[in-house]
Parts: sequence; C-alpha cells; structure tokens
Amino acid sequence: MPKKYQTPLLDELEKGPFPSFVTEIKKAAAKNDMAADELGLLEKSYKTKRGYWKHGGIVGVRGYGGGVIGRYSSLAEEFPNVANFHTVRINSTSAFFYTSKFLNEMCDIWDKYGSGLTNLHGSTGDLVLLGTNTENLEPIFAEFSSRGWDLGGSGSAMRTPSCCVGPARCEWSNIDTLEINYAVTQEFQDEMHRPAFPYKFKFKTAGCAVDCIASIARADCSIIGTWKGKISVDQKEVAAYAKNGMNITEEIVNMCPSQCMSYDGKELKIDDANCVRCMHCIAKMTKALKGTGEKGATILIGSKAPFVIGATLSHVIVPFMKMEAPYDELKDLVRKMWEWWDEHGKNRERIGELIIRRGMREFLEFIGIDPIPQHVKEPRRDPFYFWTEADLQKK
Amino acid sequence: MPKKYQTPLLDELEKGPFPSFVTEIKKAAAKNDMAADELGLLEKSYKTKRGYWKHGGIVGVRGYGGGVIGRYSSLAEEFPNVANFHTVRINSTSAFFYTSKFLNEMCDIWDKYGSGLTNLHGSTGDLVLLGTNTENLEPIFAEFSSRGWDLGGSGSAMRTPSCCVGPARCEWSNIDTLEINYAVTQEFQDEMHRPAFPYKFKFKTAGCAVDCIASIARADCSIIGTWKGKISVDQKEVAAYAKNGMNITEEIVNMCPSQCMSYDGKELKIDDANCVRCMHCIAKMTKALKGTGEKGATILIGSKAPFVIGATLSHVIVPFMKMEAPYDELKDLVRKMWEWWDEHGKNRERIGELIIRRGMREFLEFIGIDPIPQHVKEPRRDPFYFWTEADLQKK
Amino acid sequence: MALPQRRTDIGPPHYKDFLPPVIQKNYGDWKYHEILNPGVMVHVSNKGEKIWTVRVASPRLLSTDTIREHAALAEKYCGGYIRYTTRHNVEFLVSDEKNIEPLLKDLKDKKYMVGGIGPRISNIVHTQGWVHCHSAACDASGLVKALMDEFADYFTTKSLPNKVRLAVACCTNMCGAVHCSDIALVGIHRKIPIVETDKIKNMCEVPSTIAACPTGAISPDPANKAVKIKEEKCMYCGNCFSVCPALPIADPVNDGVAIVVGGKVGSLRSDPKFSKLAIPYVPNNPPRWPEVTSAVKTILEAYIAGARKHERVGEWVERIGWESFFKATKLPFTFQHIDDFTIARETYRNSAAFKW
Amino acid sequence: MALPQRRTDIGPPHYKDFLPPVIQKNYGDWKYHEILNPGVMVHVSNKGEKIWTVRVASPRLLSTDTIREHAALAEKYCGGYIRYTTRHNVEFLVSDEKNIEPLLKDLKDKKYMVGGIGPRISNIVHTQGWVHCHSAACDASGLVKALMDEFADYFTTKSLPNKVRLAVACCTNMCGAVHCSDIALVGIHRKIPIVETDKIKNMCEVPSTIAACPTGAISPDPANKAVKIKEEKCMYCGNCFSVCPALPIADPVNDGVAIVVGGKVGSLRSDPKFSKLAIPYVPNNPPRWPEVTSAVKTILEAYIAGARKHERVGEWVERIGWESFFKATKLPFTFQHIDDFTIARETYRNSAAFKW
Ligand code: SRM
Ligand code: SRM
Ligand code: SRM
Ligand code: SRM
Ligand code: SF4
Ligand code: SF4
Ligand code: SF4
Ligand code: SF4
Ligand code: SF4
Ligand code: SF4
Ligand code: SF4
Ligand code: SF4
Repeated sequence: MPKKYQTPLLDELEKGPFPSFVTEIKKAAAKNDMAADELGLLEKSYKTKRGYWKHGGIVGVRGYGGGVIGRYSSLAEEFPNVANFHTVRINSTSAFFYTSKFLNEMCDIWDKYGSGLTNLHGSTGDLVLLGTNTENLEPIFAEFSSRGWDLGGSGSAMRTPSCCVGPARCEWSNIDTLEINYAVTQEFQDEMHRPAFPYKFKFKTAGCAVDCIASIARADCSIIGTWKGKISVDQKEVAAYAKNGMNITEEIVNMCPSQCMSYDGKELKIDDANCVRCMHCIAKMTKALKGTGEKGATILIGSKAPFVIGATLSHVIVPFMKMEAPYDELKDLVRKMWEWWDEHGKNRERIGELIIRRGMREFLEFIGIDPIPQHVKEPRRDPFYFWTEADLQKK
Repeated sequence: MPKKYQTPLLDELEKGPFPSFVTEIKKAAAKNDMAADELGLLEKSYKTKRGYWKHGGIVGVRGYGGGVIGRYSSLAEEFPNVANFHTVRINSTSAFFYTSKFLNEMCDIWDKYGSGLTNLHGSTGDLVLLGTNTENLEPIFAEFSSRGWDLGGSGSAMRTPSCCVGPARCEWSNIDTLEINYAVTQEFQDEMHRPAFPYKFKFKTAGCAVDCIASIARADCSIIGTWKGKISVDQKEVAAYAKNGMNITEEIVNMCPSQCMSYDGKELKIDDANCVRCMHCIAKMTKALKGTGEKGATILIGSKAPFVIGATLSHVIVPFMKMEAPYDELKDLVRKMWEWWDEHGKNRERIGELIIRRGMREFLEFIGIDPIPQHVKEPRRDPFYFWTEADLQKK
Repeated sequence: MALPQRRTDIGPPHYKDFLPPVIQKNYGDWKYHEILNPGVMVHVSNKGEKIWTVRVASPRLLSTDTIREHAALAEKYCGGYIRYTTRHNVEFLVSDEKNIEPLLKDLKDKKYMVGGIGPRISNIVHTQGWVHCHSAACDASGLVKALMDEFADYFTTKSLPNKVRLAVACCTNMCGAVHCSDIALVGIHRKIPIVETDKIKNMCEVPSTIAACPTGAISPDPANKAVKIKEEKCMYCGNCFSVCPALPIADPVNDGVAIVVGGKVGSLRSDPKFSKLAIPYVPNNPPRWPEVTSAVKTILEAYIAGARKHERVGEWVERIGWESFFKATKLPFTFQHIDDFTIARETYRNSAAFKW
Repeated sequence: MALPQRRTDIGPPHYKDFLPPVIQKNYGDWKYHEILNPGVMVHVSNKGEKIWTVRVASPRLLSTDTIREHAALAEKYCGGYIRYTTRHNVEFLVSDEKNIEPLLKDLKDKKYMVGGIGPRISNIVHTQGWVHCHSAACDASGLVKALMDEFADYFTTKSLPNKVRLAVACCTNMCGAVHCSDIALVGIHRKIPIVETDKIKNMCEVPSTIAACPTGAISPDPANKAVKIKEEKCMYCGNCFSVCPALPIADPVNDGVAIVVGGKVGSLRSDPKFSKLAIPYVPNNPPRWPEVTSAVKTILEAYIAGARKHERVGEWVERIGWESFFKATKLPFTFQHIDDFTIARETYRNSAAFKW
C-alpha cells in the first residue's frame, strides 16, 4: 500500500467542473509509491510556495543521448520514492492519433515500470511518461521499442516534430502534415537520439496559415501549407451564409487584411492577385471558399522562447516549396541549415539567434537562396550595408 | 575682377525650369573672389566626382564656442580664395519671417565680408552665410550683433531652435509656436553659444500633429501642439465638401486611424473619446472641423539621424503640457533632462541614444514623470524586468 | 522475466495504423465542417462521408486509469480510435452518427467536460510547474485548474468574439506558447539568485553561466573559481540557474505570476503577434491563485465587452490602443511595462496621435 | 572704418517685428484657408480678414543679388514682408488682393517658378554636398536641381494623391529629413576608409574614433598609436572619418546614391514612418544624375498609379505590401535590402501571409 498523505491544499483543486490533475495523481497514488510521494511532495510545494526539484543529471538509455529528462528531488529522504523521478519522452504519432489497443498496452508498461502518471502530451508533442527511477529506463525502452515505438528528443538535439491534424480531418490542409512529420522524424533519427547540435531544434508542420500547431511561435523550422491559385467562391453558399445572419461586409470583407474582397450584397469577389492567403475568409466561410491551384508550403525559420535575446517568431525563408514525398528538397535544405548552424552556432544558441547574430545574407547565401521581398516585412531603414566584391562588379 | 572658370558641367545645371544654384553661384562669382573660386572648385568636383573640403578646425568669434563651421579646402593652391571658407550661422527669426529692410542690410554686410552666397535656410533653420575667411568672422559678428542679430548653434551645444508658421498663418495651431521658439532661444543663450553638452541638442516646435517642421524626425525635443476637447463639426460645411465632390466616407471616415467617425450622407459624427487627434480629418476639411477645448502640447524626445545606433523618431514623454508664457514648466523639464544627460551621456551621445541605453525608467524617474501607457506603442513583450526595493514593498 | 528485444532509431509507428477507416478513405478529401455544438463537430468529405468529433477537456496530466477509460470509451463508440489535440484535449472520432448521443451521455455520466470547439476558451497549454520542474516559479497545473474552473462556461457553452488561447508557463523558459497567446501567465522571480560560491566550481561551467545572462550581469570571480552577479543588472530571469544549479533563485515570498496578453500565432486577418505585459506581478497564492483568476477575468470581460466579432484579444487591443486597454481594464501601468530589453526602442510611442 | 559695438547672447530679434500688420492683428485667429491655385493660397481669419500667400521655388543656395530681388518684390507687393518656408521656398505675404496678379506677372517675367502648395512636390530639403562639406559622398544641390527640373510640373500644376516630400542628404549623417521622407536620396560609400596610419596619432583621438563605428569594426593599433579596420565588419558609413580626418573614405568610382522611400513625419492617418531602402546604389553621374532621376520617376509613377487619394507613399506601400512595391516598380531586391543592423530582427517576415 503506497503511503497516504494529507493534502488539504491540493484537495481544493479537486473541486470545480474542470477535470482535476490532483484527482489524477491521487488515482495513481492509490496504487503506486512514486505517485504517492509525488502527491506528498506537491502538497508541500503548495504549502511552502516553492518547488523541490533539482537539476537533472545525465540519465538515459544505452546508445541514446536523449529522450529522458533526469530529475532528482531535494527532499529525497522525506519522499524517497521520487528521489529520482525521470521523465521518459515517447515519440508520439503524427497528429496524436491512437488506438485503444496501444493506449492500454502503454498503461500496462507504465504501471509496471513508472509512476502511472503521464502527460498527453508534452508541449513539444511527446507522449510524456512522467516519473520513474533510473533502473526502469532500460526496461521501459525495451518494452516500447520492441512494440515499434521509440523515444523522442531532448537536449541539444532535434526534438520530436509535431503537426496539426491536417488532411486527416481538416478541409483546409494544403500539405500532408502527418506524412511530412513522419518523414522528417524518420529521416533524422540519428539527430534526434544523439545530441550533437549547438542547442535544440524543433520542427512543426501546419496545413495552412491558421497554424493549429503554433509552429510560427515555437519551431526552429515551421512548415506551413499554402496554395498558389485562386480562392474559389461558391456564390450559393455565400448567399446561404448571408441568409443565416452573417454580415459579410463587416465580418469578412472589412476584416480582409489586404482589402482585396468586395461584396455587393449578391456576389463576393476576390482579387486573388492581392490576397495574402491569411485564411480568415476561408475559415469563416468554409462552405463557400477554398484555396485552389498548386499546393505547397512556406518554410519559416527561427521561433523560440525568450532566452537569451527575447522571444522570436519564425520568419519566411522559402515562400513556396512543393511538398512531395520523399521531401528531398526539404531534407536537403534542413541539412544545409544545420551545416551552417553547426559551424557557427555557439553553445546554447538556437538557429534563429544565429541568423540574427550573423545576418540573413550569410545564412541565405550558404543555403543557396536568393533574397526576395517576401523575406522581410519591410526593407532596412538605415543606409548601412555591406557590398561584396561581386556586388561591386554587378552593373 | 574675380577669376573666371570654364564650367561646362555646371552649365548643364543652368538649364531647366527650376531655379539654378549654379546661376546663383555665378551671380556672386561675377563680383566676388571667394564665390568665383567656389565655382571653380565645384566644377572640379563635378569632373572628378569627389569633394575637396577638409575637416574644419576650430574657428569662431570671441567668447563663443559655436556658430561658425570651419572649412578648409584641400586644393588651397589651386583655389586660394576658398583656402579657408567658413560658414556663419545667423540665428533666424521664428518661422523665418523677414522684412526687405533686414534682407538688404544682410546682403550688404555679406557682400562686404563674405562670399555673397547663403542658404535660406540651413536645414536646422539657421540663416546660413556660406563661406568667408577667418579674418572676417569678427567683423561679421559685430555687424550683425550690433543690429540685434546673434549667431546660431553648432558643436556640442543647443542648436538654433525652429518652428512652423503656426498661429502666424495657420488655423490649426494649438500653441504659439513662434513665441515658444523665441522663448526657448532666449532662455538658453549660454547653452547655445558655449558648447558644454555631450553632443548637439535640437528643439523644434509644431503647432499640431501635421508637424510642418518635421520635429518628430529631427529634434531632440519635439514640441507638438494638440487639444483636449472635442472636434467641433460644422455640418453645413460638411455638406458643402460633399457637394463639391468629396467622398467623405472614403476620404475621411475610412481613413480615420481610430475609426471613430461615421457619416450617413448627412451628418458627420465623431466619437471624440476615441479620436487620437491625428489631424487627418481636420486637414482635409478645414472649414468644417476644428479641435476645441484646452490647448497645449505633447513633448516628445529623442529623434535624430542614423549614427550610431540607427535613426530614431522622438517619443512621447509628456502627453499634455499647458504652454503659457513664460513656459516655466517646459524650461524646468528641459533643465532636468539636460542634467541627467550631462551626468550620464558619453561623448557624442544624443539624449535619445542615452535613454535607449539606460532605459526609460531611469530617465523618467530623474525628471519626475510617472509611467503611462502613452509612453509606449505597446508594453514590453519579454517578462524580463527590474524591481526596486520600493516596488517590492508596494501591494 | 526477460525483457523483449530492444530496437533503436526506429522512430514512431506510422500514423496510418491509427487512423479510423473513414479518415483513411477520405484522407485529404474533406470538404467542409460544421460545429454542431460546443463539443461536437462534423467533417464532411467530397464523397459525402462524415466523421464526427466529440471533444473533451483533459487536465493533460493523466493517470493510466483515466487513459484506460479513454480507451474503453473509444472502443465502445469509435471503433477504438481516439486522438489528443495540440492543446491537450481528447477527441473521440465517431464514424457512426448513432454513437454520438450515447457517447455524450456516457461522458456526462462520467463527469467529463465536453466542449472547446468554436469561438471559446479551449484547454490551456501549460507546463510542469512544481509537479516536475526544478526551474518553476509557480505551479502550472494548479493555475490551469483554477482558471478553467472559473471559465468553464466558456468551454462548455458561452461563446466569445473569437477563440481565446490561454497558456501558462512556470518560468521564463516558457515551455508553451505563452509568448504568443491571447492571455497567458508566466512564473517570474523578483530577487537575484543566491550565489553559492563554494559549489560553483564543482557544479557549473563558468563561461556558459556568464553567457546565459541576457543582461550581462554575471562576471567571473576567479579567486573562487566562481561567478559574481551585479545586482543592479540582474532582472531575475533565472537563466543562470538553468545552467548552474549553484545559483538558486526560487523565493517563496517574491516569486509569482506575470500576465501577458494579445498574442496569436495564426496569420488570419493580422500577422502573428507577441503577447505583451499586462500585469507584471501577481503573488503566488496556491491552491487557487484567486488574484490571478480575477485578473484574467477582468481582461477577458473587457475583451468581451469591447471586441468586434472575430477579433482576437490582440486585434482588439491594437484597434483601441494600449492606453485604452489599460483604461478599460483599470490595470495600473508601471515602469515594468516599459520595455528596456533588446528591442525597447521599437516600443516607444513615436507619434503625436494617441488617446487621452 | 570702425566696426560697430558687438553684443553677445542677445539671441535673434523678436519675430513680431517681422510680421505683416494683418498677421499681427489676426495672430492665432485664423479660421480656414483655401488653395486658390498651386502657387497661391488665402488664409481667412475669424474677423474675416485675409492674407494671401504666393509661394515661389528657391534653390536655397541664394546669392545676395537674388535675395535683394526677393526684398524688392516684397517691398513692391507685400509692404516689405516675406518669409521662407521650412522647406526653403519663398513666400510672398500679400495683404492686398489687388497685388496678387501684378506680383504673379512680375514673378513670371523674372522666371520664378510659382507653386508647391497642396498635394504636390514641394521643394527638396537638402544639404551641402560638394559645395561645402568634407563628408559628402555626392553633391546635393545638383541632385536637387536635376530632380526638380524633372518634376517641375508637379510643383507648378499637376497634383498627386498627397504631398510627396523629397529630400537629399550627401552622406549618412543625413542633415535633412531623409530618414522620414516620401522619397529621398542619400550619398553612400562602398569601400572601406583608407587608414593613413602615420597621420592618425597627430590628427585623431583613438577612443572616440573607435566609439564612432556602428559595427565595432575599428580596433586600436597601439604599435603605431593608430587604429585598424576589420574589413569584413566595415559597412562604409564614414562615421570614423567624421571624427578622424586620417581615415578618408571618399571614392569617385564607388561612391553614389541610395534611394529610400515611404517615410513621413506627420501623424495624420498613420504614425510617422522611417524611409526604407528602395535602391541600394545608383552611380554618381554628375551633372544631372540621369539614373537617379529616372529611378525616382519610376517610384513616383508607381505611386501615382497605385495610391488612393490622400495616401502618402509609405501608406500606399504598406497597404499593398513591400513585395508589391518591388513588383510595381520592377526594382531588384538584393541582400542590401535585408536589414542586418540594430533592429534587423524586427524587419523579418514573421507571417505566413504575403503576396506572391
Ligand atoms: C515537458 C515540457 C513542458 C511541458 O510540461 O509540456 C518542457 C519541460 C522542460 N523544458 Fe521546455 N519543455 C517543453 C516544451 C518546451 C517548449 C514548447 C515547444 O516545444 O513547443 C518551449 C518553447 C519553444 C522553444 O523551444 O523555444 C520550451 C522551452 C524551453 C527552454 C528555453 C529554450 C530557449 O531556447 O529559450 C528551456 C531551457 C533549456 O533548454 O535549458 C527548456 C527546458 C526545459 C526543461 C528541460 C528544464 C531544464 O532546464 O532542465 C524542462 C523539464 C521539465 C521537467 O522536469 O519535466 N524548455 N520547452 C515540454 C516538453 C514536452 C515534450 O517533449 O513534449
Ligand atoms: C548646414 C547643414 C546642412 C544644410 O545644408 O542645411 C549641416 C551641415 C553639417 N552637418 Fe548636419 N547640418 C545641418 C543640419 C542637420 C540635420 C537636420 C536638422 O537639424 O534638422 C541633421 C539631422 C538631425 C539630427 O540632428 O540628427 C544633421 C545631422 C548631422 C550629423 C549626425 C548627428 C547624429 O547625431 O547622428 C552630423 C555629424 C556630426 O555631428 O559630427 C552632422 C554634421 C554636420 C557637419 C558639421 C559636418 C561635420 O561633421 O563637420 C556639416 C557641415 C557642412 C558644412 O560644411 O557646411 N550633421 N545635421 C545643416 C545645418 C544648417 C543650419 O544650422 O541650419
Ligand atoms: C509653409 C509650411 C510651414 C512653414 O512653417 O513653413 C507649411 C504650410 C502648410 N501646411 Fe504643411 N507646411 C510646411 C511643411 C510641411 C511638412 C514638413 C516637411 O515637409 O518637412 C509636413 C510634414 C510632411 C510629412 O508628414 O512627412 C507638412 C505636412 C502637411 C500636411 C499633411 C499631409 C498629409 O496628409 O500627410 C498638411 C495637410 C494637407 O495638406 O492636407 C499640411 C498643410 C499645411 C497648410 C495647409 C496649413 C495651413 O492651414 O496653413 C499650409 C499650406 C499647405 C501647403 O503648402 O500645401 N502640411 N507640411 C511648410 C511648407 C513647406 C513648403 O515650402 O512646401
Ligand atoms: C484540433 C486542433 C488541431 C489539432 O491538430 O489538434 C484544431 C482544429 C481546428 N481548428 Fe484550430 N485547432 C487546434 C489548435 C489551434 C491553434 C493552436 C493553439 O491554440 O495553440 C490555433 C492558433 C491560435 C492562434 O492564432 O493563436 C488555432 C486557430 C484556429 C482558427 C483561427 C482563429 C482566429 O480567427 O484567429 C480557426 C478558424 C476559426 O475558428 O474560424 C481554427 C479552426 C479549426 C478547425 C475548424 C479546422 C477544421 O476545419 O477542422 C478545427 C476545429 C475548430 C475548433 O476547435 O474550434 N483554428 N487552432 C487544435 C485544437 C486544440 C484544442 O483542443 O482546442
Ligand atoms: S493548421 Fe490549417 S490545416 Fe491544420 S488543422 Fe488547422 S486549419 Fe486545418
Ligand atoms: S484569405 Fe485573407 S487576404 Fe485572402 S481574400 Fe481571404 S481574408 Fe483576404
Ligand atoms: S504644423 Fe500644424 S500648426 Fe504648424 S503650420 Fe503645420 S498645420 Fe499649421
Ligand atoms: S483627428 Fe484623426 S483620429 Fe480624430 S477623428 Fe479626425 S481622422 Fe479620426
Ligand atoms: S516553463 Fe520553466 S519551470 Fe516550467 S517546465 Fe519549462 S523550464 Fe520548467
Ligand atoms: S537571474 Fe538572469 S539576469 Fe540575473 S544574473 Fe541570472 S541570468 Fe542574469
Ligand atoms: S549630409 Fe553629410 S555631407 Fe551632407 S552636409 Fe551633412 S554632414 Fe555634410
Ligand atoms: S566607415 Fe563606418 S563601419 Fe567602416 S570603419 Fe568607419 S565607422 Fe566603422
């Protein structure tokens, strides 16, 4: 029988309509020593208003440099079952589809070797097994990998890529987000499991500019689907939206960022040449509008959290890339980028920070991309810029 | 008889409808040795595509540290009359009003002691006497100062302030730009004539947000008139504009940046609480609209040219200051700002650069101004900020 | 008991093995969707086939018991197929219309919270907090629970001008999309780290500790093979502690939560935006952080009152101006709001046009 | 001949002494104005009194002969009153309506160029150039003359969507409002300064020379009491030459003109804006810089074709997007256009929404 802790503070968080993480921990704690101590420790944090976790040492499975987050408690004596309490990152499936069969198997393994606590999912997108002891790591890995599952990334490595639900269940996807995600994961297994980069590298793939995977905010490489043709308009459906109470002028036409739509109460017209493909009109009138023509993706680079120079968003590098299996163009581009980053990146410097530090020109030249206005929101303001000898020769 | 140069290249610039500076130089050159050599030298520059002026040494008039820009030619032997060819900056009148009497007197003095060439005006706003020898500086100063005129600023000093025509001939001015300009000039004579700042300091005063003196782009202290009440609407005049062909919806209502106007074909309405006082509607419908209520100025600080960290625009420090003679509030504020700048500014560091380097908080605290949202376009994005002990005590 | 044979570098299984048959058949061929109610939507393919999605809130931190329950429900109503969303909700993928009502009833009986689809508050993207991270300045799960209880109606029934994306990160590493969320919380410190001089030489690498500091506050202390921190340059970000455990920064008295607003990631209507600081500090008050929930409520209500249909929080604020945001919410504006970090100058008000 | 008694620190005369009587009487009491034609406007006061302004182009560089002519005309038609504008035009201030036609006729006979009022091209704010400055990378007056000849019609007759403010600066010190003009030219270098090592110790202060460099390209050369320039870090701004004459940078072959566009200073409709780089380099081709005038013409014509009424150049460009600007003008986009200076990251395209 696991130890039972009094948790008056946490108990407060079992009240209310939203499902309670405390209830979850308690469920596990009822039969699992680690989960029980996790509960006790957490109650203590709630009382003292501070955490009791220490930096992780390097723990992991044989042959891999990542996939496990080492974690030790500073109250090992008081809570011995979480003295070491490491997280195992299982590489999730594309778009987080599962079968009941797999989930049950996963639970069996995890109940046996771990705390019985998980995150579905971590915010990078791993299936996170939350807390186990060092000695259980190899068994867990053997159980999962023998069933066809592998660890995700951690450390200065490629991280588990993730994507939106895309073509699996969304009418707007311009690319096969699930397959791209899978292909990238498989292609770069070595880069995932054996950290050799200056810092972490994340991929996220969204089927369109709605970006339901938040790729533009938190991926070193954001792949966002788009199209090159017109937006087809089904005027009958337009009329239906109007009839159902949509104020098309206010809700659609006036909100179009490029002001390229017009509506006279009857016909909705789009000046496609000036459309920036922002997705607003399509999202709000899904039955009436659709992007058509050639499909592909915009590749953006460099978003990340604030350290060290402030948060960044990804920025356009390739405005349009055809996305067809086996995605060689993408893979080659990525390898080129990594080559440059490996060469110049300082320890703990993300690729986006490196681009800011050394300038877009060096980066673009290295990866072999010509400058285009789409690379910038606006050209530079101050007339301070470099000329190479080659530039000077040009007429 | 001054020397006559062949100027085939410059002669090309006497053709065409716009008045020619070459013709001006030639007019002076016909009777003035300095102007003649200036012409010859300039032709040479046009031929060789480079200038021949050297850095100025320190020249000036007794007791003053500024007001004269020293200039020496590197071709002193070829063009001896411009071997030294200094510019004298005469402090112009507010809004550049003159009488024929003064202009004629000025020309007499300048023909006698200088090149006969001028700039009306320099881009800071001085009446620029363009080119004379070192020995003429004292006489020129005596002639002008005895007639009630003084030198303008140069070097690390307060520069000649300037202002828009304002109340003298513009219906939109909210403040007495000419009087403010005059008062500031008189108040800080010492700071103008005896450079003691880290670098230059410029004032420009505009009667409204139209900013016909470009103060927001090129003044360390920009004073811009505004109002606190409603915009009065003369509906009869609105109707007249409509009748005369103005598309009020497109030209006015849709272009209002805060979208606080409406027009139903009859009545133009303004939601004054949401008006940002941008001046667009007033400027385009001057007969119909007028800012009313309390008048005063917004004080903005810090614009300058690109060196060293890139060009800056002035930014709001005091959103509203009553502007009544003797302008003590303004003068006190300026003295406070200078005190801080004097203390912390590096050599050749403008006040705006210093604010960027040391942060707004220190600046605002020193000058005694509380933080307000109007100080920023948007609050900071990254959650990295300082807390003083006093901040921590606050509840 | 012998362990099975381990394999390496195999990556995850192919997703095809986990897609319901109707999705396999209509993959990439969806035509439109309809939101039937806050918890149910249907996607219709060009072939006319349909898949219904029933969305359920999840605390994300799940016990195996609960996951087994998800699996059982999926088996009963969805042919065993289930997915989790990018915001950690559960989606039951129903191929047979008949199963929807029974599923909903079952969910209701089991006290699941159904909703989150459409212009609502969906689940809160968040992080580990005191549950598992050494770096946390606050908990994450507790804040999420407190907020979602408060705003449950906006998940299950009520609608908003547009989606409102909430996020919580327990420290400025920001393991979430806090920096681009409509309203988000981030744990912060307000005192400089304690320099455990004696431990540094064994535990830390001095150059990388120095490089970790965004403000250059750290300098070497060669005599002790340690580092020094210049107090007036430190803004308590804790990044030095991330690389050097001998610089602990957690402080029960001064740690707390900052609230940022107005971010977004989609490119619809307006470019993706960073969140901006709304409230620099709210105290850590577990278990329910009442000051935090009430502040978020204030902001949310101002948004509801002020925004036009389809406007996200950031779009609303940019339309009315930040001065109006502070007026509408009655939040105090402090020195902390004024940027003094890397791009500070770009945030100054370079215009004579603003509201009183 | 004895000099008169000098006085110091008296400042300029009071402006009141220079205001025409009608202005003195109606000072601050103007009601509205009307633009009667491109060169004449009338201001009407609340008392119903009027002042007519006749505006005349000026090359700004004026000989005393010409100023005397201005004075004479002012005496004849304006009671001796005259002013110069903030953009260096001449304004004849006419109090008596009868004098307008004769004045205009006289101006015409004397070949003055009347105009510049309203949505037009007014005079070009500019600087010294080869006429007087040691720092110039091009001339200023010559460029102004060439441009204003080309665009004379837009001063005297034709109208534009709104005012188009042109400016010229002969080096990156930018003694004008180049950084906030609709279309502006700035002289630039493209080769690093020559380091005259021997002269530095006598002519220059090493620390301030090092501090002058925006990119940190300069380092001390203690052996020679001089400085060194790191070639790959220098972007030829010439600021080191401003403080150290022993670092000459002027180069007849590589110097030239950059063209920037889209700036403004007023707060009408949109916030004041910086000008942005349109063309990184056009060669110095005196006396008439045909490549420069033709490039400016291209930009101006694209603006005329594309802008809505009242839109300034920058407002037009921001509405259509910079990618459309480069398309509309057919100007090449180069590496020089991409910012790599202090705020570079803020200019990157952080959005999936743009035009092809
Ligand atoms: C588990 C997870 C939070 C969660 O509860 O979901 C997490 C947890 C940690 N993150 Fe993270 N990060 C997690 C997603 C993120 C994200 C979001 C994302 O990937 O979409 C970010 C922001 C995006 C980005 O990459 O910038 C993120 C930005 C960071 C950073 C800052 C990196 C930077 O360049 O600024 C650190 C600091 C570091 O790397 O030392 C960090 C470091 C950490 C560490 C390893 C703390 C540390 O320094 O040792 C945390 C371990 C917590 C623990 O004990 O379990 N984590 N981290 C997420 C990973 C789960 C997964 O694999 O699915
Ligand atoms: C004459 C004038 C240009 C003109 O043709 O109109 C001028 C001419 C010079 N300026 Fe200027 N500046 C002139 C207005 C400006 C302006 C515009 C303004 O004041 O509105 C600016 C931009 C605004 C600003 O202050 O930033 C300006 C920004 C500079 C700078 C850059 C300062 C900076 O902080 O970045 C320098 C460099 C310096 O100070 O060493 C400079 C330096 C110079 C020097 C003194 C060159 C030097 O380093 O020795 C030039 C002397 C030229 C000569 O030989 O005659 N000048 N200078 C203008 C002054 C006339 C007058 O007094 O009315
Ligand atoms: C005379 C002068 C003031 C002075 O003290 O000398 C002046 C005078 C007037 N300006 Fe101005 N502006 C003068 C420089 C400016 C400047 C500053 C500059 O160019 O460096 C600006 C700011 C430009 C900018 O934003 O970059 C300026 C932007 C305006 C505007 C705003 C245009 C817009 O919509 O963006 C107006 C309003 C309008 O035209 O509707 C205006 C309107 C006016 C009015 C109508 C004001 C009035 O009611 O009397 C005056 C006659 C207009 C005209 O010339 O079309 N004035 N005006 C300056 C004339 C310079 C010249 O010779 O052409
Ligand atoms: C299930 C999910 C994808 C997934 O792979 O898991 C998803 C699914 C859909 N999203 Fe999303 N979005 C999902 C995360 C996102 C995110 C990412 C995030 O929140 O981190 C965003 C970006 C938010 C942002 O910009 O900050 C996002 C912004 C949208 C929008 C844009 C809203 C707007 O106007 O700004 C739409 C369009 C709409 O609602 O009109 C949309 C529309 C949709 C549609 C209608 C797409 C479709 O045709 O199937 C889906 C159902 C909508 C709904 O839930 O209201 N989805 N959606 C994600 C659900 C998370 C959840 O559990 O609630
Ligand atoms: S990002 Fe686009 S394609 Fe992907 S789920 Fe969202 S709306 Fe659909
Ligand atoms: S996708 Fe966006 S830009 Fe294009 S027409 Fe629709 S709303 Fe306008
Ligand atoms: S700035 Fe305003 S007050 Fe001054 S002249 Fe221009 S429009 Fe008139
Ligand atoms: S002054 Fe500007 S903001 Fe105010 S109503 Fe007029 S156009 Fe709108
Ligand atoms: S945000 Fe900070 S405290 Fe929270 S999980 Fe990430 S690293 Fe840990
Ligand atoms: S807490 Fe942050 S600012 Fe302070 S010393 Fe550490 S890294 Fe530097
Ligand atoms: S812009 Fe440069 S070259 Fe021209 S006058 Fe100013 S300092 Fe001299
Ligand atoms: S020209 Fe400019 S960038 Fe080059 S060394 Fe001199 S100051 Fe530095």
